[in-house]
Amino acid sequence: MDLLQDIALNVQSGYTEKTRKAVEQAVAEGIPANDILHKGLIAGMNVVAERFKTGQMFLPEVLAVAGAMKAGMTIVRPLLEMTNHESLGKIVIGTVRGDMHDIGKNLVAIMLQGAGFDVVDLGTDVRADKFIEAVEREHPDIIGMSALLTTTMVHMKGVIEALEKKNLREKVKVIIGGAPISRNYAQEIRADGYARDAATAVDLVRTLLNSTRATAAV
Amino acid sequence: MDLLQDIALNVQSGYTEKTRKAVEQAVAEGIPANDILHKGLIAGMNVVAERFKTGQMFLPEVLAVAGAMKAGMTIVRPLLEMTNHESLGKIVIGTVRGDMHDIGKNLVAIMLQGAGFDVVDLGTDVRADKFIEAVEREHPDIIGMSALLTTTMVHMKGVIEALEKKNLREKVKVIIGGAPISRNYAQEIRADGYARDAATAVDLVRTLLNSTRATAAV
Amino acid sequence: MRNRFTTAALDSGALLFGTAKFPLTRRGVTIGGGSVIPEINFTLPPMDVEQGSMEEVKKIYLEMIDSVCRRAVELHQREIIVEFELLPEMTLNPVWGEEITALLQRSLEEFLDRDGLQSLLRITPVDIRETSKPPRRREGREVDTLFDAFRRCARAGGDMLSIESTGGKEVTDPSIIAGDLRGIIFGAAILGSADMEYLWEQICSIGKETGSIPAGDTACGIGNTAMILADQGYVPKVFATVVRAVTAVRSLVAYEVGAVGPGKDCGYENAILKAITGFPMSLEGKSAACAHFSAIGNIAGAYADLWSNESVQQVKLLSGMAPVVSMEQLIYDCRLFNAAVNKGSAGDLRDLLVDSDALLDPQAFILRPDVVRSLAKAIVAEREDYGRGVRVAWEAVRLMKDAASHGELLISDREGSWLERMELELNGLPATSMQFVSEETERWSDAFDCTQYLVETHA
Amino acid sequence: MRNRFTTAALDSGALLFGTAKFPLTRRGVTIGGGSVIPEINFTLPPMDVEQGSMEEVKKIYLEMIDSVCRRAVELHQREIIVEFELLPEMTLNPVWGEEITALLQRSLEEFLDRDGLQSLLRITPVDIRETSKPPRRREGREVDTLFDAFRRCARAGGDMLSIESTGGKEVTDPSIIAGDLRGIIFGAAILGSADMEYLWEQICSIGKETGSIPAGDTACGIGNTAMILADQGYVPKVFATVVRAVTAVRSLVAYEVGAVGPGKDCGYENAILKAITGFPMSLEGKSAACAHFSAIGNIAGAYADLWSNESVQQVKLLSGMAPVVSMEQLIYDCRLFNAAVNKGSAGDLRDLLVDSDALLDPQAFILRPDVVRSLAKAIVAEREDYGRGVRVAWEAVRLMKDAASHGELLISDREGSWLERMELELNGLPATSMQFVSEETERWSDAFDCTQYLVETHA
Ligand SMILES: [Zn+2]
Ligand SMILES: [Zn+2]
Ligand SMILES: [Zn+2]
Repeated sequence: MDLLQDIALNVQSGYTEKTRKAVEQAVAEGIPANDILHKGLIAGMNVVAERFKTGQMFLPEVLAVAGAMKAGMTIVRPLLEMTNHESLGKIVIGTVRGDMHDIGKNLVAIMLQGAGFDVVDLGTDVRADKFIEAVEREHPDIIGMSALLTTTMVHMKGVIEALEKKNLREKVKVIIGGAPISRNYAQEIRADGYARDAATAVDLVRTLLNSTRATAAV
Repeated sequence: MDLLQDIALNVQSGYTEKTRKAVEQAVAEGIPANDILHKGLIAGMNVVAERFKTGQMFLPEVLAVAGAMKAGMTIVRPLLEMTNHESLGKIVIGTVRGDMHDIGKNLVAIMLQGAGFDVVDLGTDVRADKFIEAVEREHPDIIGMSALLTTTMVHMKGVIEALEKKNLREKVKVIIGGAPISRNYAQEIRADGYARDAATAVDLVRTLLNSTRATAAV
Repeated sequence: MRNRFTTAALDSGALLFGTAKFPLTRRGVTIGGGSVIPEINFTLPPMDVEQGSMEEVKKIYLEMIDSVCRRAVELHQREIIVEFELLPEMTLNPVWGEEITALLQRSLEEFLDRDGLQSLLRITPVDIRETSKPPRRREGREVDTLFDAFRRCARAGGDMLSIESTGGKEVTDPSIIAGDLRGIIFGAAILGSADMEYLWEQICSIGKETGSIPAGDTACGIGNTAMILADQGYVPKVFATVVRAVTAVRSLVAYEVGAVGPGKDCGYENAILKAITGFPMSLEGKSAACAHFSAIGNIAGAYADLWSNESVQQVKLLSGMAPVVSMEQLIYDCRLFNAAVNKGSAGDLRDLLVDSDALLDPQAFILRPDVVRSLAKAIVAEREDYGRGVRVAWEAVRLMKDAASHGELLISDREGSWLERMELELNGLPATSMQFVSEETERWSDAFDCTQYLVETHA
Repeated sequence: MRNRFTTAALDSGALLFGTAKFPLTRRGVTIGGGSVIPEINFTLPPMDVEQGSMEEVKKIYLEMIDSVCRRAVELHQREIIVEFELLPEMTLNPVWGEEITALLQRSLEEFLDRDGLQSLLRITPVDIRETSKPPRRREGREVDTLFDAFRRCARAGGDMLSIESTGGKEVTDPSIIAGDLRGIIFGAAILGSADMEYLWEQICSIGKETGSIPAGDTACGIGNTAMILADQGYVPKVFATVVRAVTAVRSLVAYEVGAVGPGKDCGYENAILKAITGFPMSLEGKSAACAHFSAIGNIAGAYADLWSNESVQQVKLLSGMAPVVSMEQLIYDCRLFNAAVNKGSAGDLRDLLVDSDALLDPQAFILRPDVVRSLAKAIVAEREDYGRGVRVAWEAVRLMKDAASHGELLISDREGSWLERMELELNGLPATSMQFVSEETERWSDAFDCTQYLVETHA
């Protein structure tokens, strides 16, 4: 499968144009879209994610890779829908009420998108009802909440309670993160997981999508 | 009331013999036992407690005062019982299960006794059932628990739950203290109060005995 | 009215803790006059801040101020600075900020009367202009409320006025993540400076009106964001270092429109600003590890007139509450600083602090006194903010390359290649501010609202 | 077999951080050989320790060791010491202690292999002999279990063996509260020393058997209890200071029966012990404020070969978990110590540390190098523990009186009168150890079981 390896390598190197061309060629050669996605694009992205996690790559370099990944996905996605392919998973994320901090949440969004997940970013200062609306509208697998202040982290619990009240809690997993958050706090408010940084958030999402509900942490 | 003032001053100075004699004289002169206790002994002790609390006296000096107080009480107490006097209050104290730390609890006991309360000291490493037994046996107004370790403080909650299970919780107030304890923790486990040191524990006990149940802190 | 610095106050003088060229005295406390004073900051534990919890909130602030002052007295400390950093809710509801300021100042006065503890209170509203999206920085309810918070807190007893303002963050946030130096220069040196000029003219006039001291600003949202991300391995340390250097251009503006220090603790650009302005500065290092980790734990102390813990929550540690732990640590640090001053060996201790860290990390390296001096000179050599930003970035890159090649700075090969990358990027920049601003305004048109900055392309 | 010191190793030499007369090397780490190394200690957050929670307990220890080592690597630290202080449950169930020791050592080895981080692990079982009332110190299940815990932890990877043993506490606890110096001398110098001799002969033989280093003991339960109560205003500081001096007699015994250092962090008597034995010592000061407040935040550093945080729970602060905060603070402190060593100005920095604190508190004053030397000489001038205890107490009182009268030590009048009171008490002591022991054994007969000490009245 030389062409798929080619795609993976181009993604790894952050070559947007080369990735696009290689994916087009693969489609033309009749390689199944599912293979292009998993053995090409995602295979390349996985290498990058691992390198980033172990401190061998910087984020700006990963961003370039995400650009290449996106270029490939743009071509492959419509074909996948034709072949009735399931998404890798959909995540709704946001910073909770009263909290304007953006950058940590943005990093998580970037990393997740890079890893091939669908991400819906609700922005900052997101109230509980906005999270509920998004769950009802988007049917995500996971919602991710971020807080940087000790006085806003308390709103995470409110969102979980609102989900329970609406009988949505069993339909979606909840992960949290941010400077004042700890594994303990995640357990306390009955979140499904906690990630200490953006790099490990991707692992957490993968673990949760492959497991039954239990408090996970990476 | 020169004689009562005399008693108070002798207590304040930690003069055991002089206190004893002055109390004997007051009894002989027919001064009501209740007055000797409140306007003499306790008045003197209150001055000392205040001085100690504001850092003007050392504990060894207070101990001498407690000795004088005790000498006076030995004479007055039988008379009080004859006149059907209520105790100032009874406190059962102990260090919780698994915790061998003694000295903080002992300080509290000394300060409370000095202030005229009855104190039953259960010692260290006291399990929940021992606290329950003591409540059933002694009918205290308050139980005080101490812990110096983060891994033993968790047993305080167990004692409170055991009290609830035995329907004793409404009959007794619960106060806690020790290095890892905070006002927050007291609220969390629904204790009635927290004192940050032995000196303020006396204030706390006084407040609680004069108030309805609410989390108090000094 | 902005008076641009054209020379560095300390270009040949000593850059040293405890001593500023222009010390500042208020209510018996002198800052930068030969001693380092602890600056303590504390914040709430996890809890809701709302009308219903205000009684509890005040109780906690009272506990915190009381316990840290008590510890200061016990340790024979004679002077402390307290910073009250308003939470968003307390800035959005300025009456709450005002009430807590009054409560803190009242407590400080009690300790002065009873124990002779001298103190000043710094109040730091949060930049709530970010609440609107995109931020409205010159108009609207948030702007009015922000200034209302300043005014109320100043009147309620705030001795010094500060803020960690966020002008330009719409551009610097994505630029940090992308390692985009061009965007940093635009967001920090152009937009940041323009916003600082507007904002600090207002704050200085509130200072005049109320008698409070317009102290200083920090580029926390830019410089520390880059620093923390570098520390986590997300962006190169050499990049975060250049970001820091560029933020000095923007933070300097406060002093060009009337601020007089002490600069706010979390701005490591304060070293450069002290060299330029001669005003006293607050800094934070190892004893602020409770608030953020860093590579500059000792070397930051080289410039401290105030020495801060940045912030700590009211949580329980084995010894007692965390703010008291911070107070004690700051006091011991300051005792050491001041023992050196008293013995005439402050310069020697400064050199030890510098030697501790400078070799190991670029972010520490640029706090070396000789490097600080070079960066300060690079900035005042230019009048325009664009020129300043480019020149100080150049100088930072040059000094790091030079030091790395002489074994005076340890950096990895991966970091080294970013020095090259940044050099290339700087080489490709347009010659004039006007051209740069028009190119970048175009490039970032989706990200920010240019009417909120009114950037002048001619200085 | 106890070999009593009769001269002080350093009577004319330097008392200085980073350098011991007899450095100690194990697995590539040298302690006291010219640098100060951080010693980190951490403990569980509030939780139950029982069979059912052991998995969670181990997970937390793994998180803690991993995060502090990671931070050490990030900060380019090359050597660290980790102390694992067993909780009561882990000593009472030695298999738990053994398993956690193994887990920590495994993690340290991984960091050595992967990152080159060198380390040693100190294991410190808790003195569970106190579990029985009155304590059975030489026989019974608790004693067997305690030694079993030492043996298992040593075999599982404990490089150094320590304990904070509590012999004599039955007498010293009430004596501290009562300000009873006679009781302190009996409890600490007589009972404490007798217990130390028995206990440390056992620990040294376990050291021989397992290859682990018998490191040292601290009179935490006596000296630090008095110190903390003094700090809270319960007992006079001058009294706590004399208590500290007397504890040196008892802690010295470990080294007289075979321990070789590094002495354990929380014993401030370590300054005196370093002067007598020449062995390296661990000390703690301002960066242990998370564990206890103190009056010796800087001056304790004057003698540190290891510099410790004492202990901190795994709780979250704004920057990260508290153990990581401690690790970072210790590393920066050590960088400063070592920068001074490298520049040949360690003595100057030591003097600044001393000058920071010595004037302000008697507990700091007795850590002045000249005072330490005098106290060390007072102890080795006597052979019997009674004579040592009395003489060092005398010397401490005399030096404080002298310093107070010359303005070298600030104490209140109330404190001053306690100096007189202690002088009177010392004057009233019997001439011989035999008489003293028989009087005190009688006086305390309700408080302790003398068969558990077997005090010899003739040395
Ligand atoms: Zn900041
Ligand atoms: Zn701050
Ligand atoms: Zn200890």
